[in-house]
Amino acid sequence: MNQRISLQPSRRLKKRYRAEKRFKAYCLGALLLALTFLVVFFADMIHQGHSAFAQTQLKVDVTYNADTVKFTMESVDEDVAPLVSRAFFRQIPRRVKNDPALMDTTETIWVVANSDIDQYRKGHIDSLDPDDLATLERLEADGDVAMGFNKGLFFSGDSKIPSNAGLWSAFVGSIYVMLVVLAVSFPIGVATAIYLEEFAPDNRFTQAIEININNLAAVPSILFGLLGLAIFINFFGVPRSSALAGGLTLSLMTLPVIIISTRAALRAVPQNIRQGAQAVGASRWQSVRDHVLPLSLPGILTGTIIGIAQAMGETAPLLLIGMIAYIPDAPTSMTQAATVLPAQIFTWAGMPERAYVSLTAAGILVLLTLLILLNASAVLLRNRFERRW
Amino acid sequence: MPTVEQTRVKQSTKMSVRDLSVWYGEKQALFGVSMDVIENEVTALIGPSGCGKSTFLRCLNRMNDLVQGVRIEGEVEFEQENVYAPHVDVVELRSHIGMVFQKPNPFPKSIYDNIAYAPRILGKVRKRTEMDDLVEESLKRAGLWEEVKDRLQLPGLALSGGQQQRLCIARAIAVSPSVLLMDEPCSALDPVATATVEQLIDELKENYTIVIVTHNLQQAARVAGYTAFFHLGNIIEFSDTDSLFTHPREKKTEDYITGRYG
Amino acid sequence: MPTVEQTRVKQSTKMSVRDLSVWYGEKQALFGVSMDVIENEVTALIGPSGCGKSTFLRCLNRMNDLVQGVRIEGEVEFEQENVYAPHVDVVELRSHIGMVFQKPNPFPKSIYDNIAYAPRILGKVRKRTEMDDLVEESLKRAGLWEEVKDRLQLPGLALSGGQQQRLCIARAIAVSPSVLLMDEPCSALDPVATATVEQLIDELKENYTIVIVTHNLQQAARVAGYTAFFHLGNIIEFSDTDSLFTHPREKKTEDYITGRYG
Amino acid sequence: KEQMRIVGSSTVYPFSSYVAEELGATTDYRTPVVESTGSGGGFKLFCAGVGDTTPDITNASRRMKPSELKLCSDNGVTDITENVVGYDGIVFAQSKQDDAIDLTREQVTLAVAAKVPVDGKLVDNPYTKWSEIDASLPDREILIYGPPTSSGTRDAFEELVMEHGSENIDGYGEAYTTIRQDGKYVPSGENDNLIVQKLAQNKDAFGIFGYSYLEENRDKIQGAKIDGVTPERALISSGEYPVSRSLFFYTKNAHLDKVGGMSDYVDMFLSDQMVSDRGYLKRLGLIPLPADRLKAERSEWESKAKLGASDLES
Amino acid sequence: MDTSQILLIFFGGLVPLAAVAFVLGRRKALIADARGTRLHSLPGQYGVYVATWMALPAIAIGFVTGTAYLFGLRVPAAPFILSFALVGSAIGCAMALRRVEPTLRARNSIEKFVYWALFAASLVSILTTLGIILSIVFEALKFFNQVSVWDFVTGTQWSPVATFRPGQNAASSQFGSVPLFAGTFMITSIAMLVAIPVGLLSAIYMSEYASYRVRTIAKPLLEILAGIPTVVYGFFAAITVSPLVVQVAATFGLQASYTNALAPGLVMGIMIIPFISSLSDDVINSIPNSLREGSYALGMTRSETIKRIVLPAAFPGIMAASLLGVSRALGETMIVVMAAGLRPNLTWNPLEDMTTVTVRIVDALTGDQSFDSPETLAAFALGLVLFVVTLVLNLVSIIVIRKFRQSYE
Ligand SMILES: Nc1ncnc2c1ncn2[C@@H]1O[C@H](COP(=O)(O)OP(=O)(O)OP(=O)(O)O)[C@@H](O)[C@H]1O
Ligand SMILES: Nc1ncnc2c1ncn2[C@@H]1O[C@H](COP(=O)(O)OP(=O)(O)OP(=O)(O)O)[C@@H](O)[C@H]1O
Ligand SMILES: [Mg+2]
Ligand SMILES: [Mg+2]
Ligand SMILES: O=P([O-])([O-])[O-]
Repeated sequence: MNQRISLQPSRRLKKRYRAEKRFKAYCLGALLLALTFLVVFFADMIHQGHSAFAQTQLKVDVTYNADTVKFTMESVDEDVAPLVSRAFFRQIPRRVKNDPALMDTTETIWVVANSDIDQYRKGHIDSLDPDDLATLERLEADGDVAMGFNKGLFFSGDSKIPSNAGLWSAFVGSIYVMLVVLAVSFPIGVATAIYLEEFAPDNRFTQAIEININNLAAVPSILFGLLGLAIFINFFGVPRSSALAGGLTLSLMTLPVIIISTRAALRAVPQNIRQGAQAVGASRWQSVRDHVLPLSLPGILTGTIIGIAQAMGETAPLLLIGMIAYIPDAPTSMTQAATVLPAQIFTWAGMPERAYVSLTAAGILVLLTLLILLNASAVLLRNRFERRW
Repeated sequence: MPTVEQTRVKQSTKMSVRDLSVWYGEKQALFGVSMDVIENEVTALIGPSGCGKSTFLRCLNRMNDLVQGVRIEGEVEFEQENVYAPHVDVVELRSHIGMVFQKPNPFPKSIYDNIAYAPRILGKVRKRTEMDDLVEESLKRAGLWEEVKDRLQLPGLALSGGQQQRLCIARAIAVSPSVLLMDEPCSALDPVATATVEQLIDELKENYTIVIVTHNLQQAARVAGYTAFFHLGNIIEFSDTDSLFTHPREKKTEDYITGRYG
Repeated sequence: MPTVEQTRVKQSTKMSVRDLSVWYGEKQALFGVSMDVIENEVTALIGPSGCGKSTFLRCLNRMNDLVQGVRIEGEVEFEQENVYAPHVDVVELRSHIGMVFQKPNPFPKSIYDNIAYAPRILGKVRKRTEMDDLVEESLKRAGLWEEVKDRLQLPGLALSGGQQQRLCIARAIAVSPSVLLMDEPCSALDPVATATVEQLIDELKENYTIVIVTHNLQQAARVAGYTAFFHLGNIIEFSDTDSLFTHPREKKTEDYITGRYG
Repeated sequence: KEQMRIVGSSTVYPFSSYVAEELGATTDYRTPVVESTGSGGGFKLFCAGVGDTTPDITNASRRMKPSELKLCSDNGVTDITENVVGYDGIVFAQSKQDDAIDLTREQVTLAVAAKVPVDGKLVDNPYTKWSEIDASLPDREILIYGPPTSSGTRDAFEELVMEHGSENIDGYGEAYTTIRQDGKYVPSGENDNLIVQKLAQNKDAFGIFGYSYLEENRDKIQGAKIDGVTPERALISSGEYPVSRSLFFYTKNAHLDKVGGMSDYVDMFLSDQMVSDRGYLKRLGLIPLPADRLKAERSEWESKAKLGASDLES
Repeated sequence: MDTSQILLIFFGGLVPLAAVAFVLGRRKALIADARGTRLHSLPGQYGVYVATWMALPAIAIGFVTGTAYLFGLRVPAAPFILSFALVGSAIGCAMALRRVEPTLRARNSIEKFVYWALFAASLVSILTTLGIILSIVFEALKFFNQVSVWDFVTGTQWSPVATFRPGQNAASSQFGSVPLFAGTFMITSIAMLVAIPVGLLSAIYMSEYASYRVRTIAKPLLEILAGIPTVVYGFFAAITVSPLVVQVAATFGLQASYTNALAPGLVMGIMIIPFISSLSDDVINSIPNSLREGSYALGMTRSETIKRIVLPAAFPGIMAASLLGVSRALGETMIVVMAAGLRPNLTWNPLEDMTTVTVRIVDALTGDQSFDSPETLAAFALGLVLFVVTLVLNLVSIIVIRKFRQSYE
């Protein structure tokens, strides 16, 4: 036992250290790979989508008279007319109706160009009708062509005219659907969690409920679509495509998320708070209502926001209950037809015109921004109010 | 201080436990334990870890009801009634038997609300001024008034450990219980805070019957008039503290208090 | 047993700590502590909770390096080298200084693999039969062989607490360290298991230098030849166990061992 | 009820949603909701009954089946007007960069059939190149992107091309419409803008889809001649192009006075502005009806002609 | 009656009535209190007690008639129901009010009521599962009346014949689901081949190596991947990754289909990475530190400790996480709908186009076939199988996770 001990690394140890380095490198590599995916993904979406935030506008002379109200294309120069978005022409009768003073006048205004022109100028297509091209070049030389912010993307609804298509109705629809999800899944989810965490006896039935909830959290979302179709629409007669139908369906999907996170939040409240309350004569419900719930509220809200954000991005079940449709008007009630942002993205992704590719990507960027804001607020909430006991 | 004679005379039983057995699931934690709790005295429960002291204590105000899978047999008499009788309302019972825990557990509310909470939900006090008085009185009795009177709106958790523990005592007192149960109330406190709380216990025994669990034999010797020694779910010995420490009747008690194990 | 004279003669310093200070973030846990660890003896570290015993112990084999935000100053000499010197390799160091923890922590593997794990990676043993011998030898030294020899493939977690702790000792012995550090190795054990482990420690000191942290003064008195009393990050007193317990030089030591606090 | 609901064929969907948008943009009615459920799904919803939650109009790329009409009448939907609004040509498209090819329906059948007659027996289709089918055809890989089994376009293709083709080829005996599954025929989503991209990149490949997609992507792809006829609007309209079908439009008359804008919508759809030879829908790829046929359809609509079981038998 | 009317009756009628009942109950208790009798409960609790008994009969009557109506039973007209409910409420309210006495344990009654209300809420999740099963099973049975289960499970040909026109011979359809499941498993396998190593190794890096700062940055970044909607992944797979796979394959001289299985598989893998990594992270963190310290104290390096001690101990949990990942991949819909093929194809080559179960479901249910055609009904049969498979996977992983948790408490 008297051999001299050296505290410097032996040969074998050096070998072990090399293995150590390798392993660490693999782990770091994996993490970097995952983050690279993220970067590539966002770069790709921005690359595809950024151009849709701007749109080509033309300065044209518009003539209003009895004739052009009827044959609206004739309100601008014959050679320029094919370059102007159809969405502009069809407003002409309205413009005149709303402002009769316009009748028999000519005004010079900036109008939205049709999407071929727009796509051509953005370099997404490389050929154009020769006549149109000539007109365009002439207008450009005169300084009558400009890129402007695509307001329609945010403030108008879906359209079959790419230069007129926007996210507004889908956004409003999403809000409606989220309201339903919140109104249904939040109270039921929190109540279920309270029951399981604070009241339920530990028996087989309770275990069955728990397993069932964990299972529901992992049931493919498309099956919830089948449920929504069969139960809510066909059985209960909720109107197809309505925010109510979509909201109820998504509520059931969100329920397990809220239950699971609420339970975690309740569990994080130390037992001695409950004991303290009950030892001074509070009933079980009073101790939950007065102490446990207020303390776990940040956790519950965090879970709820995350659940809502998930529901907000869900598409598959909506395919089956009629929310993937042409619904350009924002809903004004729960029972009106509505579409939601991811559904709008899916619709656009399937449109044949090239212009919709960048619109889709732009829609994705908007949706992602909303979702990341929601999730970030959840994280902030958690960090801000998280209590360490 | 009352003389020894007086103490003898005044002795009357406040609570009385008969043949109490407790099971947690399959595991039996108490084996038919019987003991009397003497009125306006401090009774200490000592014994090695896991011997059932806390279990016994928590049966007195039925806090064990909250544990999943617990089974309790035997009787605990309080005010001429078995607290486990079906018609007894636990919530009512607990408002008569206060409890203080090992780790101070003030509610995450203001000092004021910590104390006002129970009287409010129990409907003991309705008016704001009455409540103010009650809070003041309780804090005074718990010896905390001077230290906190200017900052009643501060969160209870902002106090030091010893202060928190006294706040918990004040909170328990506020619903005017007649018995106070304490489960190792000083084990999370530093020596100075421990001394303050011990002194408080000494004062409180004038008005309250106190049962205290402690690991610290010196503490039992210092504060308790009576001491029970628990071992493996049984009471090995129960007598006045002096005789238990100086002339233990049982070999196990002697082994324990001389530090042969534990 | 060696006589007192022999013990004196044999005394030589195995490790020597000089001016050791430790900070956890802002908080200083040790304040320039110095102490010698005597070879083939048991040294006990006692003191109230939080006084820095574990911190001190974990500096000896640099386990504290793993704590986030720790800062260490001073020297710990082992085999004529400062273990904190830059060229010293921690992994190497730890294979010479074994450690046993408060809660038995066998790996979730079989008894055999618990012991064979480290020797296999360290390349101490190559052949299967050699490994069998090493496992047997280590278990024998830890006094566990007789109890488990028929079921070496059983998971280590299936043993009782005391057996698990001896398994952990066997596991530490298997890489033939010369020093064994033990942090309250009996505090999670029942009295019977404690007695077995204490007896084992007594036998192990023939071949190993042992440093043990304990809360239990009786235990220190029973097993240790030398005892250090820690208080608030300082060593108040260090001497042979007998004199420390019978004639403490410091008032604080006396207060502590007579149970005035803690 | 303030909002119309239109369901049905995915082929008619681009046209009916365009008209819907026009109605919404130029009148005070809410824009009708248009959902592409497929012709079959459309009939199912349409025939579910009369009332708020059922659709007002369904489109179809095939005629209603008697069984579907029965479902309708069983559910109280008895007053239905049927209109043909135009034609859809099914085109065989390829990249513009390669020479256009001239195919017969028999050749196409041999290229896509699961089994082909060889020496009087039906064997698994061995053809991998067009030149193997007919030496006059180019030496190009057979690769066809076409509609999936769930699609009405596929059915029309099977009927108009394969049934015809197999009947004219010795060895089949009867109409044969099973499509090969060995990867030469790749089922693809119909409104899948990737298909065009795929054709542009893979010069060998063909795509089978509605004429409107060809119209949309004239810059990248071109249609093959079938039986010597190029897929052009006029030739489809006149019926010379052999692979074309009618597009239908079914109106639930019971809803007419309950749903705002419903008759305006149908009027607008059948108006010259939309559906005539100079209408907008033409630009979207709808093959307009000949003028007299259009007139007849309009008068059917004006008189709210009621669809009966006997109409469907022809 | 439509929803808004029901809501109107509910909030316009029930809520004010309940408020009145509350006031009545409270007042009676206060009067008793003023007379000096000691109340068992708070006055407000008596109010809630009466209000509850007022509302319950109305809700019960509404619920019963509503259910009866839905099941097609004959129910009286709405005004009758309404007056019926009113009478019920009045009786409930009066009886409760009579029972309000100082000795009445109103608090205990409220406690019971709350208990049952919470219990009722917890039944919703059970009903959801039942709903899913009910909404699939009947149609699936119709399908199995036409096609034998055996052919469906073992057949290798999926070639439904259209039933658009009279005279088409639906009987020659073949519904062998093997190629669909083969495609599903192929894409799932690719996804898991990406997700498990990348997810697990990043979890190890974050929990064992990374500094606190790196962790607080990397973790939320990874979670962004989990928050991206599947329709977005689908677009990414179809527009970017699929053509990329074709190009890359071409540079190796391989021919890839534009709807190859690889692209949706890869993208699905990316989607599942954060799922695996955060579950693995939880599991790894739940391994007690004492085990790591035990290993370090023996002179082991970090990676040796991770590989030999931490990972084996965490294995059941990682296994369970992976199974959950698999069930997620099996049921994932949008990515494959947008990027995978439609051709039932039994092959080992991921560069070919393959279709999956979920693609078929969506295609059949949104396609043009008539609703009673076998192809449409097949969607439900596929849904049923999908449900059963994921159910089994989930159950296994839930059980594994539970077992694992218990042994480490
Ligand atoms: N909730 C519980 N579930 C199961 N067993 C329990 C529970 N609480 C206590 N026990 C067991 O009952 C026995 C008695 O426990 P108790 O807490 O009463 O001991 P104690 O004397 O208070 O110990 P300590 O001094 O450590 O607090 C112990 O063996 C313990 O493991
Ligand atoms: N990882 C850590 N981070 C921060 N502070 C720590 C850490 N470990 C210990 N400390 C602090 O350092 C001081 C000394 O702790 P140490 O664990 O050494 O005490 P101890 O004497 O072993 O106590 P005990 O008897 O309770 O085990 C304590 O105040 C403790 O709070
Ligand atoms: Mg205890
Ligand atoms: Mg320690
Ligand atoms: O949607 P279809 O037109 O193909 O029936």
